[in-house]
Amino acid sequence: MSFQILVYSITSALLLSLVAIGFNLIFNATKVFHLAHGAMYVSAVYAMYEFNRLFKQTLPDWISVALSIILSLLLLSVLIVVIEYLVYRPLYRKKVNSAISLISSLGVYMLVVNLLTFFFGNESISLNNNFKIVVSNDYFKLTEIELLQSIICIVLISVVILFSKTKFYTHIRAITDNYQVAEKFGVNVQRTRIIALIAGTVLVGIAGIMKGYEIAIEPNVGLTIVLTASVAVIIGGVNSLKGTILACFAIALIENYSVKFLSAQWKDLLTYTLLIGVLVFYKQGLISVKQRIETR
Amino acid sequence: MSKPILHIDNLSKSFGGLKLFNEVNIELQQGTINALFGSNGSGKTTFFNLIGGYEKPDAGKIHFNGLTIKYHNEFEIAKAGIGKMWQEPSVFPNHTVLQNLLVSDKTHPGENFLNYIFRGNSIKKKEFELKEKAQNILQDFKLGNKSGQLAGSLSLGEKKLLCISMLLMNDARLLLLDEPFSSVNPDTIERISSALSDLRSNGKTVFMIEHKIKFAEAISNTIFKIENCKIEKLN
Amino acid sequence: MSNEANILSIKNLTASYNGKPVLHELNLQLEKGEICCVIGEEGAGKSTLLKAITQQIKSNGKINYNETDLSKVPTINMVKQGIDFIAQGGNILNGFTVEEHICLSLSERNETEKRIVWKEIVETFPKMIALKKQVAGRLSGGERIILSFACVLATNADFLVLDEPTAGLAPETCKVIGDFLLRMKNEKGKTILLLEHNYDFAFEIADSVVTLKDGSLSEKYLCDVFRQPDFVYTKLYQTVNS
Amino acid sequence: MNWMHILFMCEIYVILSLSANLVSGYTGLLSFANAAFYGLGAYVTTLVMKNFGFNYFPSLLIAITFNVLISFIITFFSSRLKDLYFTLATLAFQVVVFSVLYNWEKVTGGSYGISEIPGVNILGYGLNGTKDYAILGGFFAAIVISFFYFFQRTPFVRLLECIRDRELGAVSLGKNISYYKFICNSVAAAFIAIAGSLFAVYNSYIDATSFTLNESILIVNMILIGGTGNLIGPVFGACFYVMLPELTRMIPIDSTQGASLQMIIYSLILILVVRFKPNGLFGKFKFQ
Repeated sequence: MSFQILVYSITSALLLSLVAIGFNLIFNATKVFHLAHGAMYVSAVYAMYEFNRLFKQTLPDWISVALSIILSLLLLSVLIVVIEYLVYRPLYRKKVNSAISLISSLGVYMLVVNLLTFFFGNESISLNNNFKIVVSNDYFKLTEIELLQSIICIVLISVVILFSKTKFYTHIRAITDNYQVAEKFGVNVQRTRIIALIAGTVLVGIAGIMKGYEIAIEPNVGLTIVLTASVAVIIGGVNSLKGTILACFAIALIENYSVKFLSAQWKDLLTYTLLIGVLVFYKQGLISVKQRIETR
Repeated sequence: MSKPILHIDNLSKSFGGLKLFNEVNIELQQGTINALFGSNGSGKTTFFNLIGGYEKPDAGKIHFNGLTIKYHNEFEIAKAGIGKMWQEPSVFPNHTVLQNLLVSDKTHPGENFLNYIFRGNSIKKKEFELKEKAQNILQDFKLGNKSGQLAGSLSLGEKKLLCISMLLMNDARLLLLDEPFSSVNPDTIERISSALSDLRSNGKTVFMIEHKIKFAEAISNTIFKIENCKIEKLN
Repeated sequence: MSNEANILSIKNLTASYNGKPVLHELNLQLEKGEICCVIGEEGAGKSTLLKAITQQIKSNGKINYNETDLSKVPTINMVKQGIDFIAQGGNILNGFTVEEHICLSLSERNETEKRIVWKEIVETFPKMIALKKQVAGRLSGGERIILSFACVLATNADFLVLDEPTAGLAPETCKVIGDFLLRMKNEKGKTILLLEHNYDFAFEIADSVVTLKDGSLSEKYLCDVFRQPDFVYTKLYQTVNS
Repeated sequence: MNWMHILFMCEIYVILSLSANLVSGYTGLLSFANAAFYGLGAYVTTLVMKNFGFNYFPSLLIAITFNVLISFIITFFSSRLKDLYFTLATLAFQVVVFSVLYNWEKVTGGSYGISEIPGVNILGYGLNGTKDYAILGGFFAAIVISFFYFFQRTPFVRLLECIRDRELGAVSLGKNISYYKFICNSVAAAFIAIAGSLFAVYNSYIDATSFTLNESILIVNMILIGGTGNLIGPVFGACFYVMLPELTRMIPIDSTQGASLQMIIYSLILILVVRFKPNGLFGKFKFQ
């Protein structure tokens, strides 16, 4: 039985690392604690559901699915660019302290989620999850969607790891450090922010859609997902993608094994206590470089 | 030979792999002005952070008139009498010069909350006393005319003067000044050095980091130099 | 000084910094290969002038460099335009190592140029090689300024704007920077605008001096006049820094 | 429109927003844990009244001391964490307290909550009806408002503001920073306990869903729109937000959509206030 939990933890860890990498990119590029990331996760599922319902009658099955995925991700990218121009950029110009950017992001999260519940009601929605079991032996069972998820995640994560060697990622690191000095070194801050935001949102959109195929998604599950991802980012060290991915595996294992002992309703309590513990006792993860005392 | 106010015995500290100090032994006499010179990156600011308790030494002890400096909370060391002025003087920008001084006093009525409820009128008397003391200090530092002005709007030189007067109000016995004369125009340098000599005359000890050697030499009793991880006394 | 047209000309520049008007109707002309020093105490508007030239803040008035109007050039393409600058305290990315800083400045250059520049940096700033792997956040004030100069050497811009490069530096480091600037001017014919309030350093290397007081510039004095026999030197010295 | 109910709710939220203002306006740290203390105040008073049979006032005292003890956690957060991570830690603390109240069936009645909470009786006269409770609420609100009115006059506030602006400067003058933060957090937690207990006895039924993260966001909205660092801001913010749901009830939509509509309006106002008027309509202190 415990081997099944191990397999399940790995698949959920892969999914979580998609969300966490997206969050890491956005947090580094824009210094905004992007809680609206969770709203993107949920609205990807709603967009996918609506587009699929639209195209299902006219187009053959797999074309409509492919088309809906592309359109949903496009819609999300447009949404995040609108958020950047209306909310994040003015705050960036006014050099606002990071608690204020956290509240605005929380405001955006609340706005998007409540718009969804206003129009689509509060029940959770799922994208037809009647998938047959592909791999089943006495150790563990793996349904088709979980296998598909893992493959896509592994592909995406390796793409991101390669990406972190490129010039573009050093630009993000430069902006994190000091965007005025980055500008002097010729880093186009506005463009890098937009690209990081879109890349992060696409990653979280894909994660949302894949999870939507597996289980029903509740409209306000997004906040817990993004805060769990932020725990991974903080533990893994704010400026290391590999650290974030490793932290995702650790969190997934801890959560899934502990749910086995205490009942599922305490899962939230565990995640948030983990977040508090990490914030308070794991100071090193927050300040990436030990700055000199006066700049404290 | 008045007893040493600050006694540092074989202090050593390395910073990110770079050896800054090993076995440094110096003593500062009460009521003197001392200057510390050293090339860049020789860890002068780190040295002051060690004395102020903001950084932990790797080895060695620092004694400040009998009290060994412990490293768990910085405010206790400041309370014991070591005042520190940062390179960027830390005045309270949104409060007037007078309020800055009132807040710096050790017996500021805000100290403990409960005596508001029980001894309300003693607060008013105390407040009046402090205003008195603050006005005198401002006169000495020739900042009297600016007492109503917001500290944030002062020039850098005046901020440094205000910071020193706040330390005086705080009855600090040893003043650690990080580059009091740097990027400040000549007449303010004149005002700062006369303020420092007044401090010396009423028994305070000043320990400053400075690059403008000719100004520092003019008023200091002893000069120290950092040379390959050792601090020697020059005169 | 060559009599070519002015490489940089600033006409009635007015600029304000976080709300307060700082610069009023500034006019300044620089010839190619000239080290001009703007002397003014802190708060006179030196940093604002740097930020106005490099378009980090909006300003009205005309700033032309090599006949191109700088207001059309965003800060990020300043290096392509041939302009490089060092803000007060040096431009440092705390999380980057010394080596990464120099690679960032060399990003526009091809392989051969990179090797040449590295060799040059090793000669002029040997200390940087010892600190190659050190994270910039842990460097001291002086080392940061030297690293910024190494980056300036790497970008090989023709026009440099330096804001108080010697603030808080020990005398021997100032000497290193002084020689470096003179070498830049003589060997590579670079134009340097030096914003300083440290007179002794400025007078040693500057060709011309201008004083900036409460946001307006005085006449431009040619330094050779100061280097005449003593009595002229001392008299003018007082008037300039009154 | 039941005016007495609205008045009572205004009193509750004035107490809540003034206490939140004490934590955020004077220490500069934005906390999302106010609804958690509100819930703890309500639950502790109810449990003490029902299980030990105490009268309202002794159980209120127990609730206050319990909240003050719990506020040590927030002080611990504020001494170790700076702006963003402090806010995040209080947000997590809020969700932890909510899930304890919501899931701990044995003690808090879980998702069904606790009903038949005994009323308040003063010297034998049992309070009933919203009018009596509005008077009791008014009495407590008056105490809290007058406390803050005099609090602003003391030199203590000047020291708090200095610490808020330049913490490092205050440390180098020998001020014990965590002592002052403890004072703010514990006084705020005590007042919030009063609001919680009032809500419990007034409603005579409480469950965890009225102390969720949305409640905390609502309280933060109040001090943001009203402005922090003074008295009028939070009071205005509280009354504004109590009136708002009454307007949404006018629009003919069913109740679940009504709840989402309220949250949409709150989040829109939050985003606009933070962007255009960061120090709120009346506030002095800007979260810059």
